[in-house]
Amino acid sequence: MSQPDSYTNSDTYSESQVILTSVRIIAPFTLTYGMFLSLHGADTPGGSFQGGAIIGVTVLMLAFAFGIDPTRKWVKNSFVAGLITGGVTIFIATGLFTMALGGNFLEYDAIADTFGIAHYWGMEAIEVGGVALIVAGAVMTLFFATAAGFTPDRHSNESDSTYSSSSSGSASGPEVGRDD
Amino acid sequence: MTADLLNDIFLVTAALFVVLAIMMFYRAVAGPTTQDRLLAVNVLGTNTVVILALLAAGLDEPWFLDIALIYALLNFLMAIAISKFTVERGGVL
Amino acid sequence: MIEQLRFWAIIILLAFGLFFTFVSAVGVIRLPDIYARAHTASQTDTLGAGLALAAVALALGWDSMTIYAVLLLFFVFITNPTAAHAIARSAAESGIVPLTDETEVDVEPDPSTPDEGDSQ
Amino acid sequence: MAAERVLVPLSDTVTVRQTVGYAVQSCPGEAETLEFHLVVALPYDTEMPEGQSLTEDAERLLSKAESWVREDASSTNVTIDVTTSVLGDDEYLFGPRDYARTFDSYAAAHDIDRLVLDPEYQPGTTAQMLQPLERELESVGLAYDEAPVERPARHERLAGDGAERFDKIFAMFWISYGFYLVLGDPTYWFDLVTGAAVAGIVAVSLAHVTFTFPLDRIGSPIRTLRFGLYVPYLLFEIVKANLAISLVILRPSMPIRPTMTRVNARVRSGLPLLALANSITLTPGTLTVRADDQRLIIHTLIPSAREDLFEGSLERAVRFVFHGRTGARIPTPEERGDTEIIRGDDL
Repeated sequence: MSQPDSYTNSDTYSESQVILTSVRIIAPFTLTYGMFLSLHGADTPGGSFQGGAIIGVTVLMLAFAFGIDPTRKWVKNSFVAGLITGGVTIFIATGLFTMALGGNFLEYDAIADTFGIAHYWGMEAIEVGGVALIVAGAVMTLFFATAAGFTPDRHSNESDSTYSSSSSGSASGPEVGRDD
Repeated sequence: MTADLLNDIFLVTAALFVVLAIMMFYRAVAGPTTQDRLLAVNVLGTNTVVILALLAAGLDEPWFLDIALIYALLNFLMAIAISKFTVERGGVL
Repeated sequence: MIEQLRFWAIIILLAFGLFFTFVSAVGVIRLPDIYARAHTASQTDTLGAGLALAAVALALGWDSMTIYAVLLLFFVFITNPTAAHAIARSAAESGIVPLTDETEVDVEPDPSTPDEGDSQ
Repeated sequence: MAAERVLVPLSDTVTVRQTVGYAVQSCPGEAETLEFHLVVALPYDTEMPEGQSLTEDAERLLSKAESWVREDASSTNVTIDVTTSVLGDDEYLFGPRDYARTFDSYAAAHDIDRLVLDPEYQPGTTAQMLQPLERELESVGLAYDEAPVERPARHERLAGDGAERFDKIFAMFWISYGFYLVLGDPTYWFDLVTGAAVAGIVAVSLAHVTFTFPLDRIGSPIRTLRFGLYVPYLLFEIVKANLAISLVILRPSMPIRPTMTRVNARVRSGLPLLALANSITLTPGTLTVRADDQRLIIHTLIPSAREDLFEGSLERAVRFVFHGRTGARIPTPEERGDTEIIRGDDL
């Protein structure tokens, strides 16, 4: 993104070809790696919190290299909001599901007892669905909300309040998941 | 026998890398420009990645490599982000 | 025998890795300006890190985690020069004038005759 | 007004047909004769190994465009006069400024009234360049008219165009899937299933971000192989130069002679430029400060590194990777006169 006022040495600021290209090459690998970590969150330490962070960071990397506005066009706001609400929904649904089976909120043993499958799968659902999606969404929304804050009149207050409420809602989400 | 010795060697090397990383603090504090500091922090970050990898080998905790990889990614992101942000105070972002 | 060979290979890789990282640290502290410092930060440091990571990969042997060490090696080799380029470019964009021979001794530069030899 | 002279720079884009159509329709009705000057600006001079095929492509495009003009103008009753020419075949055009200057001198020589620009205009190089070109045209004072074609012009686009969708998604899918299985366990069913899902997501979302250039089904694997040959060579160069610079830095007197140099590299922007710029940066003693189009600004620390740079062995190696052995046989940058030592404050 070169804006009219960003002249240096009477020359237009243009994106560096080198940075653009290396980000282009790295991005698919980091995205794959982030998703890999999220999906294996239950059996490796660190797990989906980091996986979600890497997915978010991949988008940030593209945003830094290409400029915020093209990235914002590429990653629709609704997509990011959907990421977070989807994550929270999966999270709560898993919790309620275990309650429906007669356990406590997020008591995975209930799933294991009822269906005879490993304890692992409840954890998997939380890790993948809950934590990774929420963290990735939160990283992106926080970044885009902060970026939008530099020019206050670019976005309406309405979208800003959505950002803050969804990200504050997600802040408590991972905590619960990590305790188990 | 050699395995234990090798682990010790890795730990000693990691300690020496820590000393080299601490040397970077001089440049990070002294500056004089933002880019100098950024450079020092970037080198420090690379050293941290190496230290994590060496610890992974020395302590037999291979999952440290996971963290090293994430750290390397964040280090790269930081270098790009700040170096773009210093130009026109983010106007070109 | 193989074990012995591997042991010494790891020692040598670590020693060289340490040496190059040391050179990088010295360079970042001693060199006069940002552009010159970026040289050691991007190159000697990358090689030092690469050698140390190769030692780690060798020490882990045929383990699934070795892949991570190799990936880390590749990643460092792609990103470090790019980061150094980004920093040097940012320095150039913000108008930091590099210290060159011409500015140091303050003579008129003559592009047609590149000066040869050492300055010592 | 007796005659209207229109200059249309052409390049092989998806919107070139619409641009020509707009150029014909937008002419004011009172003109009796319309003179169309269709030009193709070549980024390389014809002596370069790839220059020959570029010239042939350019001539094919020009003859197609000429027939488009006649076809579009056949409904009107004005006299049509079409002139086609290839510009820049005797020089080496680097950036938007050079193109703007070329068009300006052409316009002055032929008394052009109007310049119609293709919003996707992309002469030979892979970089999107319309916006800088507009700025340069304004600075040389040449009036232009951007054709309002259906595809909106975005200036720094994240994703490439939709051409060859399948190839790109296919390639990206397998790269991502392979990487996933390397990370995980290829014999575990869970990894196989989730890997496919993940690779699908990555392919759909990032295929057009990563592959901005059209994939070549035969060329790309060969290039990958040649790149495999290039890596050991590069490693050897890195170690050799690292030892040299270590000696310089560790010596108490530290005999460095920093200089800024400008080298016009003859590689395409995009991947080849990244390979060259990063190789230069990785080889100690030289550091890429800027890489815009083909003009590299390189900071060198010691004289021997500068001489190596001017001999252009890395550039030849990169050209070998992307153009094969014949592409590697070019004169050194110093012989071409593409090198220049610049002052520090003249960035």
